Amino acid sequence: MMAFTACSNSAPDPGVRVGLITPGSIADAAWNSGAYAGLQRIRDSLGLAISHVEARTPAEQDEALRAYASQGYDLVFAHGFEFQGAAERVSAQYPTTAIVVTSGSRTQGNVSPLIFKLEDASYLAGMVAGGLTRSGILGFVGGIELPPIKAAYEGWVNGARAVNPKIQTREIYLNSFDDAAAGREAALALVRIGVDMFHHNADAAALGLFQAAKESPGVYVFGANADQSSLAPERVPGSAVIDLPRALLLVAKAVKAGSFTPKVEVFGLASGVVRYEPNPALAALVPPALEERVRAAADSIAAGTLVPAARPASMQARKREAPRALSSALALDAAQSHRGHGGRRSTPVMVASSEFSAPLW
Amino acid sequence: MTAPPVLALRGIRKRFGSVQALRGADFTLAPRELHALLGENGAGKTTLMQVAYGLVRPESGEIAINGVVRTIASPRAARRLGVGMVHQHFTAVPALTVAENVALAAGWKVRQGLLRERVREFAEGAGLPLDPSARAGDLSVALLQRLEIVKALASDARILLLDEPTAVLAPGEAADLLRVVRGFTVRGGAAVLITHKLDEALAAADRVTVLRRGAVVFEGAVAGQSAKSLASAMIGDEEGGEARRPRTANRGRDGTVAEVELHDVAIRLEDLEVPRETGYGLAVRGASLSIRRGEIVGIAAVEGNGQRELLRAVAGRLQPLRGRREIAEPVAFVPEDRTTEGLIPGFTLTQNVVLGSRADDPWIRRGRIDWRLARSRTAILLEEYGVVAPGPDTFASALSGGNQQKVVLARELARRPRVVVAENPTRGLDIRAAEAVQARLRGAASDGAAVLIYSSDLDEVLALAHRVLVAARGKLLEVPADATRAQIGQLMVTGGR
Amino acid sequence: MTDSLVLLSGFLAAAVRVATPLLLAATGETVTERAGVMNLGLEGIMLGGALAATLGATAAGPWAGLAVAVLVGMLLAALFAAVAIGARADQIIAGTALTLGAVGLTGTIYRQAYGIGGAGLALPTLAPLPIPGLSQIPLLGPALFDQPMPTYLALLALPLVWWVLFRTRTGLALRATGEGAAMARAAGVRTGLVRTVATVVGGGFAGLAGASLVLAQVGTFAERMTAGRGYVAIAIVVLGRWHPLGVAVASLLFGAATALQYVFQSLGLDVPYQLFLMLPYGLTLLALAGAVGRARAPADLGKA
Amino acid sequence: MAARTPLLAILLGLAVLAGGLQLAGYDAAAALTSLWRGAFGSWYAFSSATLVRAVPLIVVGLGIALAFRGGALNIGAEGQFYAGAIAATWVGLHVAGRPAVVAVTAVLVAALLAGAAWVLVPIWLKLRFGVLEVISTLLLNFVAESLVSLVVQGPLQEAQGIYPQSDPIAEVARLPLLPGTRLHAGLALALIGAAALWYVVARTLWGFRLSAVGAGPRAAEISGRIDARRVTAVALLGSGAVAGLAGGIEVSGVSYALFQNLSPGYGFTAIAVALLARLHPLGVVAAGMLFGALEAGAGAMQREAGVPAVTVYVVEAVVIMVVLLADTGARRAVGARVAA
Repeated sequence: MMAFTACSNSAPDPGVRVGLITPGSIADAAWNSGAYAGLQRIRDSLGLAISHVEARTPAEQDEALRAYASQGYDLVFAHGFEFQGAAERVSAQYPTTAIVVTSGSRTQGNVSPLIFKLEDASYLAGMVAGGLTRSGILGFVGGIELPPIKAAYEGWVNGARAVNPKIQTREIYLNSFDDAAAGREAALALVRIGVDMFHHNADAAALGLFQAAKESPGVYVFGANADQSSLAPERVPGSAVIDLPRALLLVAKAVKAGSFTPKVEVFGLASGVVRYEPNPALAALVPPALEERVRAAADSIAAGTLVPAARPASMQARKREAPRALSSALALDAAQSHRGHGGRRSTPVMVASSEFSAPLW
Repeated sequence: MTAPPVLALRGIRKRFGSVQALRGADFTLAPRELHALLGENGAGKTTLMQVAYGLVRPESGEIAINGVVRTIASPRAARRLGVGMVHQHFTAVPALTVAENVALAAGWKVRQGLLRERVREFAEGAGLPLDPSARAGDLSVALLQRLEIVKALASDARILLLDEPTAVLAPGEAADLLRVVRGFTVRGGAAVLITHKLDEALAAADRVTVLRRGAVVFEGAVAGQSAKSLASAMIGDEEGGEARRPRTANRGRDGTVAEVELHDVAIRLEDLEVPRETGYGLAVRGASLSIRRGEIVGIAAVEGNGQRELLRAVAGRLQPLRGRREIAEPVAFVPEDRTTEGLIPGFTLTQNVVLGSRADDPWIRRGRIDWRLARSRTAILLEEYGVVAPGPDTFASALSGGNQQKVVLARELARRPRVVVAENPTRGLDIRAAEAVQARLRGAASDGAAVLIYSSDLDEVLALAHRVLVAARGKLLEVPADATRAQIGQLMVTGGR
Repeated sequence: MTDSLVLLSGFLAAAVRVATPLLLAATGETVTERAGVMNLGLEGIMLGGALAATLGATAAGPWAGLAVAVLVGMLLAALFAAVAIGARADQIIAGTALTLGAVGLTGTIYRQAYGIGGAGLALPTLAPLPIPGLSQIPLLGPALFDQPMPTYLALLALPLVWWVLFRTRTGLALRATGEGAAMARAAGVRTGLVRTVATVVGGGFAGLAGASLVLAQVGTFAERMTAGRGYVAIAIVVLGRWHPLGVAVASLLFGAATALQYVFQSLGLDVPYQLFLMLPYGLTLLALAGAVGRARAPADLGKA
Repeated sequence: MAARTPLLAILLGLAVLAGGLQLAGYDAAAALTSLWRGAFGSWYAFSSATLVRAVPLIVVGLGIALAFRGGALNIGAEGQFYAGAIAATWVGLHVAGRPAVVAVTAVLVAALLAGAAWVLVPIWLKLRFGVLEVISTLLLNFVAESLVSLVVQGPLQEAQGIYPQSDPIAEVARLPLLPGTRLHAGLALALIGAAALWYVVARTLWGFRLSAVGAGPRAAEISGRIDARRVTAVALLGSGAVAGLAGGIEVSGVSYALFQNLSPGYGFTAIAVALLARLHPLGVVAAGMLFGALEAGAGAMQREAGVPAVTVYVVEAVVIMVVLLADTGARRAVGARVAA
């Protein structure tokens, strides 16, 4: 209960210091709390000194990064894509601090992104949902239309279509990660038009979505970011999980060992950091045949033969002009995978490696 | 007389900051008595009555009601003891209806239909009929005054404290009101009448108490007193006898007027129509008027007959709908309400003088204000107009009403205006302050300004003006030079019909 | 045909659900503002009520949560009253400060009480209570008579507040205080007391509004979960012309606009969702301009 | 008196904080030490944390002081700030290759105009329909937030069309930094702005009329022959422009790009700043710095002592309340003398 009264003062090994900057409250039971749990694990299992700060605006984020860097922290987790620009500016000035931007975009100096392909897991969740749905309409509730969230949505849709090409999908964005009542209202609006399977990416605001599912017979929610089956055990068939603590710990270990080099770290299904976590309580719900297909898809994704959502090309669909700084190989991948998910289960796209070491875009 | 006084105040002392408002004042009110309380502004009359009504807590002294010593901590407590007060400033809530205002004061039950009927009956029974559904904010001043008294009577007041109730009434209305008060005492009540008008006190009251600087200087039966004797009690010996200029004597074309050049017209109105300030309907209907330089024209009217709008149209504060309006510049305007329209209480005196600034004022230089110059000019004005204030940096709110009015006049007249418009310029002022203000207005006229004034005190109009007009239902009526006071009062009420 | 009827009925029910916390807070603020006090701390009080409801319900069930929320709302409002009425300090600053403090306090206490795992959805909540018969009425039945208790409380409070304001001596004294405090004082009204009570009552309503978010809707607490509803409630009081009936209409209008926003988004139209998010606020502005622009605020509103 | 009160308030606020922290099981002494270090502990902390945070509070605070002085209750500075930020970003993306002076000026002027434009709707609603500006400006805050969200995912989205943020504005459009710090020239603008507003209010006829309308609208109209409606409208317009400018300064001096979460609620905190300063432009500078220091210190307190940042809101609230109480008490003491 008093878990967060952690202090840096008590750390036994003052040699290596790790900082975490979150863009929101660490009590959101999702994105930010996961990172904080990782930070605690770094202290507990590696014995490193830790520190955390919440920074909601670009100005605060810039300031927090500089504060850690100027105090000589060895590793700073900047928890969100929005830190990328500030991290690059700060790193130019303080090259000795390793700055890891979760969901970041590229390496530069000592800045490296940590990319979680949540869409890998969302794809599997989508397959289950596609198999379970009676109405054939799937719903998605997002906080703000951020790239990782958009990618997760695409994975979810593609997974469902892989099982049932006639699936329809609906999405609602709340413009808030706090407004749980809005999350519930959005969910209920979707339930009214027949949605019976939900996925989300709205952190604390999604709590309302779970509540709505609890109240609506026959409606199920697939959790996101963390294993959320405990929120509504009878209504959450599974969750698309990012094991943030594990990922953060991996990075910190490398830093402590001195083996850390800046590179794009991508965590997909293969890494075990991103995974689809079924809820054992509802295991009976999923027919064995479907379960088998899901398992096979998971293997293909882990092996790299199946791309759940085309990153990043699909995200550019709304943009008029052609992408400028995109490597041609990735553009090809994207184009092919896009074709591959129209419902026709055509040749899965080959991807060289699940762990990119070159800049993603 | 064996019955104890219904109200006895003994040795009341009260200090506001550095000012000793009451220094051991005594006052007794006998049963069935109408008792006039006289004194200059700041003498402590209102404060003394506020002590009796629980609005002001005295430092020392005691209050006895019907012979029993009481602590009156609030108006609520006062009303429980049968004390009601009619304030100088109206206390009806403008947004509420007449019925609601009465219920609020009297603690009556709020059942709309029943309440309206009850208030209607009560008001008629008291001889002060009112429309219970009207919003208090829409009532004329006379009706508001009436509402104040109905409120007090409805609260079962046995002791009525009236703070200058006739100040805003036409003569006929004032007489009506005093008759109602007399009726109240005849039915067993007792009333205190605070007033400036000595003849009113002499005519209406049984007994009189005079306060000067917070202490009682005279108390006794009205019988045997004269305006002169009361005035010397109020003012002290140094200026005895000059209580008020002899009324009506200098009205008309007396010597002073003849010396003024009468050919230069400074105000000319032709067939002017002015909307009501509220925006709906006409307040002034086809008014024509010329005023020459050096002439003082007084408007006599019952509240709400368009005189306010007429004056504001002349002063350029209100846009007429139709008609011709030729007014010489600059225009000085003395609005009726000093604290909301004439001055900004939270501003210093210097700032309030600058408030009326125009581009040609010496302290304005290309949009900049030279505060040092403004300040020194203000200091000179304060001196010149005899304003009692620590200095030009004093906040306007710290001044007494009379001194505030002098500041307004100083500001407005300093520009050597060719037209002066003044609404109720001496309302609420004591005799000396009123005289000073009137002298300034006369001075402005003899310096060549055309002066247009309105006063709800007919006596003041008669005392100041060379020529009197009556405003009734938006029309202007000429008053014959030989008209008597009673005839003018009649004209004000009937509008000549 | 019946399908669209079901959808419409669902939409109306959603409008009432969205409107409920707004209606509760705005009804309370109507009482407060009628007494001449503008409480910009409403947002903070709602947040406090929400957390209090969470703690109370965790400890002793939803009804206790409701009660604790009302108490905490009144307590926070009393704090505001002590500063803004007792000490006659500026109401706008005091309200801003209260909201600021409440955001900090609720965040701190919530993390102390539940850690980073949060309160979860284990909270006992208030399920909808369909009123037999009435809830079967087509269209309006589910909207008005198949709702959780706070909605009924809001609907019951409306005529009650109207009656108190316009048909009792207390209400008369309260309105007089808001329209002319000096005059009300002269009439023997203890205006300081009236304003304090009106503010505290308003705080109780705001606490209830916060509790309704937690207990009747979300089932848990989240930091900053009120998301500006307190401010919207103040706008609704103006839109409703400081009259309980008007406030009810305005709340429903806003609730309907918000519910419509979700409907539009769920249609999957190729329109940026942000345009829909603006809808309720744009409509409110239009309504202010059109129907109620010249509404007159209580004359002494906001004056110390 | 006037200077001592805020100091006492701060001390009391900190005492409340210390007590609360001790109760909650933190090391209060360590927390307060880091609070101090984070705000004033070093030149870097003061310049790069405290002052950088103070700039938007001061500029928005000046705008609010302008509006409130003229009798306009502008609660919509948050929205005007965003409007200014949008315009500044748009211009900042299109001025590459121009001289820096031209570019920065263009960016800031655009912000100014956008802020003013955002407040035109409330002005029009007020003059035409009598809609209270308190409500219309408040509602437009919500609209502005959605608008920012719209443009960072639409016309102003970064080139790749992925992130809900704009591309960085051109180098030439950025405000110069004080070497070795994050402090940008926006502070100079804030100080010049405060001095200018002070001059206007204290020395010019227009500024005097503004204050007159705020202090006594009836008297200003009747005795001052001032068109109070117009003055209030102009004050509101100017206030919107200044709040918009603050948005431009934030983009051009700190964030270099448009983000959805650019403001942590400057528009609301600045109300407290302006009112604590009693609407005095120079006081706004002091109050803005106080709040900047508190928030900067809060960051350090969280980093070094693990105290949640939200806790500092409580301190801010206590400081505001205490200053308010002391201030009101002082005014009442004067008032008692005045009444006599």
